[in-house]
Amino acid sequence: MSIEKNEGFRPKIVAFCCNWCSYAGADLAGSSRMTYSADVKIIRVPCSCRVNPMFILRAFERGADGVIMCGCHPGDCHYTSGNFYARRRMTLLFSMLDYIGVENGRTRVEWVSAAEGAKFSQTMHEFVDKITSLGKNVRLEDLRCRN
Amino acid sequence: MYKIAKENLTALFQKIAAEQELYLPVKNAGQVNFGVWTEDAEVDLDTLKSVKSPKDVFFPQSETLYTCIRDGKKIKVEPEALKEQNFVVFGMKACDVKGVEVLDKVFLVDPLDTFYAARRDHGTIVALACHEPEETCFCKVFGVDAADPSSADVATWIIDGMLYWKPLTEKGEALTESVKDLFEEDGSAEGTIEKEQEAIRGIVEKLPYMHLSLEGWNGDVLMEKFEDPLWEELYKPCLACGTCTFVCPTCQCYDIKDYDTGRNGVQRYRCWDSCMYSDFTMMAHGNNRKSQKERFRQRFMHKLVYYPANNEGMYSCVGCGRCVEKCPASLNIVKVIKAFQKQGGEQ
Amino acid sequence: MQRIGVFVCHCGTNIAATVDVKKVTEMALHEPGVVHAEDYQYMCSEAGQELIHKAIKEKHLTGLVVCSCSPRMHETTFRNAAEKAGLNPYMVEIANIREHCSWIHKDIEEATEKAVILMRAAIAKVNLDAPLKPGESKVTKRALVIGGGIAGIQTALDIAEAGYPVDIVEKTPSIGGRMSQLDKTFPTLDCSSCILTPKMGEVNAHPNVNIYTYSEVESVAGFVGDFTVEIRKKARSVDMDKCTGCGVCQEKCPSKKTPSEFNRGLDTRSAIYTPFAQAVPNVPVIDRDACIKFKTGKCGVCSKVCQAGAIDYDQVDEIITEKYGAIVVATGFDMIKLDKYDEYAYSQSKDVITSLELERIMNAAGPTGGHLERLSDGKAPKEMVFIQCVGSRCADERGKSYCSKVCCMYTAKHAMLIRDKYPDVNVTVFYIDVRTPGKNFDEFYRRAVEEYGVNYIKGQVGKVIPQPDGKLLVQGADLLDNKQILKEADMVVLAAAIEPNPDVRKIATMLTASIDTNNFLTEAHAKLRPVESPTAGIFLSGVCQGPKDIPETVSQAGAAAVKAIGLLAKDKLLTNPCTAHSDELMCNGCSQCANVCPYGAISYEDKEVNDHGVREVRRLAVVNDALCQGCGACTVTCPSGAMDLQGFSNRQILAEVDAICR
Amino acid sequence: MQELINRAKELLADGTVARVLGWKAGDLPYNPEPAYFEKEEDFADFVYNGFCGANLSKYMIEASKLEGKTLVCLKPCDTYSFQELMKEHRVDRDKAYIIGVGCKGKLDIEKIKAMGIKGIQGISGAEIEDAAETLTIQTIYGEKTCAYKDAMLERCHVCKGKDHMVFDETIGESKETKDADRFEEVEKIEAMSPEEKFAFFQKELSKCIRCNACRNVCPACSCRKCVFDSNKFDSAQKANVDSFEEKMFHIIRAFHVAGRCTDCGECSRVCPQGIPLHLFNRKFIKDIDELYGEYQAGADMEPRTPLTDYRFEDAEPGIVAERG
Repeated sequence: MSIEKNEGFRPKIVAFCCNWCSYAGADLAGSSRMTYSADVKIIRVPCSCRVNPMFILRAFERGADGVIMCGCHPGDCHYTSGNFYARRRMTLLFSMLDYIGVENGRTRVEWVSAAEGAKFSQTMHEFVDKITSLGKNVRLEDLRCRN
Repeated sequence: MYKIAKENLTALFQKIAAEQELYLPVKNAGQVNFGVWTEDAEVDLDTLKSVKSPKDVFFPQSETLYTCIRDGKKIKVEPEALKEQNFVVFGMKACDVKGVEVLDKVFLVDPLDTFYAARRDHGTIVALACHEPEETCFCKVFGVDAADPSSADVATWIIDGMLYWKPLTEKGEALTESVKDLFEEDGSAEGTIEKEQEAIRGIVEKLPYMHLSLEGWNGDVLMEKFEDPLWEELYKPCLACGTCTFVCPTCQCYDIKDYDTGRNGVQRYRCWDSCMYSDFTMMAHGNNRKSQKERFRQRFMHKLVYYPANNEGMYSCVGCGRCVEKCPASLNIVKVIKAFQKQGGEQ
Repeated sequence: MQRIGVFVCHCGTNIAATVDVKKVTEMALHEPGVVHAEDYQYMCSEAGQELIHKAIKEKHLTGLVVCSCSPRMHETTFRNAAEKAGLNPYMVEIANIREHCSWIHKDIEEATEKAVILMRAAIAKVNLDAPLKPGESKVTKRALVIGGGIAGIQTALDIAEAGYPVDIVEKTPSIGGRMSQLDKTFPTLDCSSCILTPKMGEVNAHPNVNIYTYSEVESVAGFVGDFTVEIRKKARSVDMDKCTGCGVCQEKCPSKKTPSEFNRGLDTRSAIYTPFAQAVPNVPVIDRDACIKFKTGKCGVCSKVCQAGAIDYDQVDEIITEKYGAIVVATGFDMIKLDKYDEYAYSQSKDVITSLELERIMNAAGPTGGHLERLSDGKAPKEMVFIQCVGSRCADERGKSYCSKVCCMYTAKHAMLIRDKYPDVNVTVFYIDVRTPGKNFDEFYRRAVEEYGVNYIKGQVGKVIPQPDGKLLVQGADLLDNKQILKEADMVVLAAAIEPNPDVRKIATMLTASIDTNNFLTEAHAKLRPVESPTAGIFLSGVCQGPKDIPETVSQAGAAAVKAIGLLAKDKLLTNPCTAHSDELMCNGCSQCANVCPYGAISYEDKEVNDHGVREVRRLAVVNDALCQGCGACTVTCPSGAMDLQGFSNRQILAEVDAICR
Repeated sequence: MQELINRAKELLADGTVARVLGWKAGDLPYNPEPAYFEKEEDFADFVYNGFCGANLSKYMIEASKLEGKTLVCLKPCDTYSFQELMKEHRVDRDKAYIIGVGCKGKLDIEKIKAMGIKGIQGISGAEIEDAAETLTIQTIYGEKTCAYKDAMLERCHVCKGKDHMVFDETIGESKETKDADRFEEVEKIEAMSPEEKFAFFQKELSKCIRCNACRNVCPACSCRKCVFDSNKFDSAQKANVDSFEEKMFHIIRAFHVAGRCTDCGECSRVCPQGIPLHLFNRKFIKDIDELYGEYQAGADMEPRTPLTDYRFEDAEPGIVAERG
């Protein structure tokens, strides 16, 4: 898993962040000037339970190389239970993607609280490294979207 | 008349494929469909029917028509290029060839479908007679002779490990010319073929559907059939899937859709549609066929009444029997024809 | 098609130093629907908002994208600005190019490229935005305060004074909380109960306050302005109305072996008990686990001696259902358990105590009657050692990462009081830092050192070893002199960290209020909204939000009260319009969405629909806008996609995905 | 079968039911179709044999809208689907009179044809009465035989059991047919390398013609309007233009029925291209069993399914990577 072999490769990474914890965690990472790769682009959702598997597949269809979902820690959901549903949904979806032969490092879930700016930045670092090492997503891309 | 040993067919395919694209029945994950020949393709000439008819060689399930590319406030429209290379379809059955004739009457009349026309111009059909027709076949009902695919560019028969090759058209002659050195000439071939044809026709006579009567479908029967209460019963098991239409060699309905590629702009493409689908012919105001009964009726009325009314009595069914085999609810055109016949008998 | 205006904020140099704002502005004009783009120094300023106003009017904008700081910061500002100019506030989207871009990237080209992409996503979203209108909901003009310590008491009093009815729910038999256990308070050294008891009396007597002691919150439903709370009044076994508080029952009770909670287990209490003399209400409860009558069926002494006939063994728990407009959490704290700190010999020696235990020992009503003595042998100590930061500012998982904030000051208080009352006792304090930020705090600490001669040693204690002669050997380090210290002590006092009661997690879950990893309730904004929970209608009072001393707690309690009063003063509330709604033509009525809705906001009704000409009665999901909080759980559960979330619709999120992946 | 017919006629005659939903003999030995019987004379065509594989529970969605009760013949596995539909309020229990019919395993004509048997004129041994071990098939190319077991649908080899989950009465005997492990195929795929997995599914799914037979036959896919037929997600339909779309369709379809799919196997039975679609559903079922506890959709009326439920201590999504 050498990163060198993909030197120059800039992955496209979509991060779904829940408004209450992870998005605020990303804000904290920002206000604390904790850098992470510009390849990560955040989409704000009210709760991790708003993330439909279709969104994740759509991102891959459109050429995303990695998709990460961040939510409140289990038990800390602003809406009490949203992240519990999200956790089951994502576990099953990731398992299915793995099953059909999509590298399982391309998807990730991380629980990041509003206070965990450092964790957010660290997580993004790791994820970008992982995706860079995996290289371009070719297994789930819709070729019409390529150019 | 030419012939070539079955074991030498690979050489023939290689030679054809060297010059142009070659489509033929290929087995993939257990199912036979027409596909492009490659060195490692598993060619299957023994299976009588491909799951899908080979119509998509001329009328693909989906094809891009043009692409709109946006640049700032400007939009550039790039039409998709028409087919320019020659290709060969090998192994079409008589019914499937007839299916192409049905399509021709839709796409090659005014307004001409240029995409289809280009494919027809560049395609050479090499048909293969049906060695062992099956119980689901009823081609004879629609005037197709399983033993003699005479409207193709080349007709072939496989008899005792030999493929007999008979060019029928100019295109067929041209193709023959290009591969002739692989063939041997056989002066007595006509006799061999006649014997095979007789055998095939003998089997056809024994098949349960071959004597289906189309009586009552020709003539001015539109309103009578349309309003028949029988449809109310017939459609009920229908699941509204598109299997029958998608495996059918004559179904020609398509939808035109846009795909936003995100970068290029928009690709406008057309794809097969099915009259069984609830949004078939959906318009802004709604749908004029509100129930599955109406959609179900549409399919058979089209094949047996509307189409023949517009095409000198030619039915839009060739009796290939794919719908008989594939319908999840075991519905099919034969059951419809028989139901009306039975009803007629009772009256 | 929308007519979108894009505004790019420089935020001084916060954004402009790393993002080429001119380039971003120029790129905006290439996007579909954008008819106006400009950049400005500070979009949130009066002048910036004026630009928005002007553009909306002049260019007839239907949507706005502001590329600026986090929407958590200024989304409301820009929405209000849009509304003032006649635009629906929900037609505004923020591209977060500061926290998520300029502040974390250094390369200008890279940051600019990302800012453009974030802007595109926001534009894509605005293109699919629809004007939303908030609904209205009623406000029940009654507040609930959970916890009856000084924080809860103060909040309740302030709300009651403003004219609104308040209920206090207190878990223990009496209000008063931790403060009632304290002896003296810093930095004034006045007696804790002397200042608390009148407050307890006041709140008890207040006509607008209703106190449920020995009660717990059972469930919470509803939402801001309209909470429905079930309160479990635990069976007290004593009739509150009949009891005169004479105390005979407690005297006569034969079961006296139960460790006293109030005295931190340093002595015992009877099975029927009031936790302390000044308890409010002054009505005892029977501890059924300790009571002989409940355990064996024989006894009944209390019932016999009670003149008032107040003892009622058949009392059962009672569930009270009440509606509230606002809920204040004031659940307070406890000391951490010290079972993971064997090195301080807390569990081995009776003479190693916590500071709260010392408070009880020093207190005249405490187990020793206020005499400072060793609990092991009752002898007066000569050498006392205080160890600071036991479990606070802790790097490992045994303790807490945070500073408990009150320990430095109360240790100075203890040291001073001991030196004052027992001048022959030597007092040594081991500390990491002495933290004295507060009015008269540092002066107080300096008096301890300078006037009272308390020996402060900067350094940590590694071990406390009980000696055969009953003394305690303290092994520590003096970091200033850089030497090891071995000190014999008669008593060791541990300044154990304080932590929120772990039960608060349960309450937070019921309230859907967020809570951090240390079990402190999270505030809506660390600086600007410190007494509100992110969950609307929930307010935070006292240590449940973070460590505080009494004056801080009281001021926060007052602030929470003001926020609650502000809410109760309203007749109607505007509800969040970003709620779920179901497309009638696609809904299956399958009930899956209702299964995942945390608010019970989805119900079903049979309704006639016209599905493209087909008329039929169907079972359909209906969302109650007032109950829906907009989490979106239902939208993903719905297989047909009938359920969608306004403001975060499927198509909008997909458009954002598309824009980012473009 | 005669007992079934007699009972159905009886219930029709005494007005208990307004119609009977069963199977009507086809014009070939193997293609009976689901049908309604309303009059005594209709029963001449009534049939219940080894080829009556169709799960009639989904037809009850429409039948629930009709006047009066519908007698429906449900095989043991069909009753799971019916109960799941009840749970989702898609069928009306009060509008159904369920006769649980016995099952000795259903036959797959595709399997018979795959043995090279063609020109079929008659099949004996498929009747439900005789517990024949062998099918005798008359064809125009001569008489052929094959073991009943070898011609059985895949789903019957991993049968959930012959107990009916919901019924008013039962008629006919059943015979245990389970002789394989339900998750064996799934495990085989799980053991593959990512490249092999991808190649396997790419090959299978490339055959998909998006006819929607799998979706439309599926009792769990009972949406009035499928998400793939609506513009809510801009999800293209009708044709696979790119190989991504068939993956998207099948993953999402399996996901939408996850926790609700009873593993009735209809999707695989009807696929004209013979795609083993049950492998998607069964993967989810296996994951659910392993991660959240054994669960059989349709076995009870508990409203919460695994995906509308949770436990605090549920596995984290990272488990997918951990178990490799």
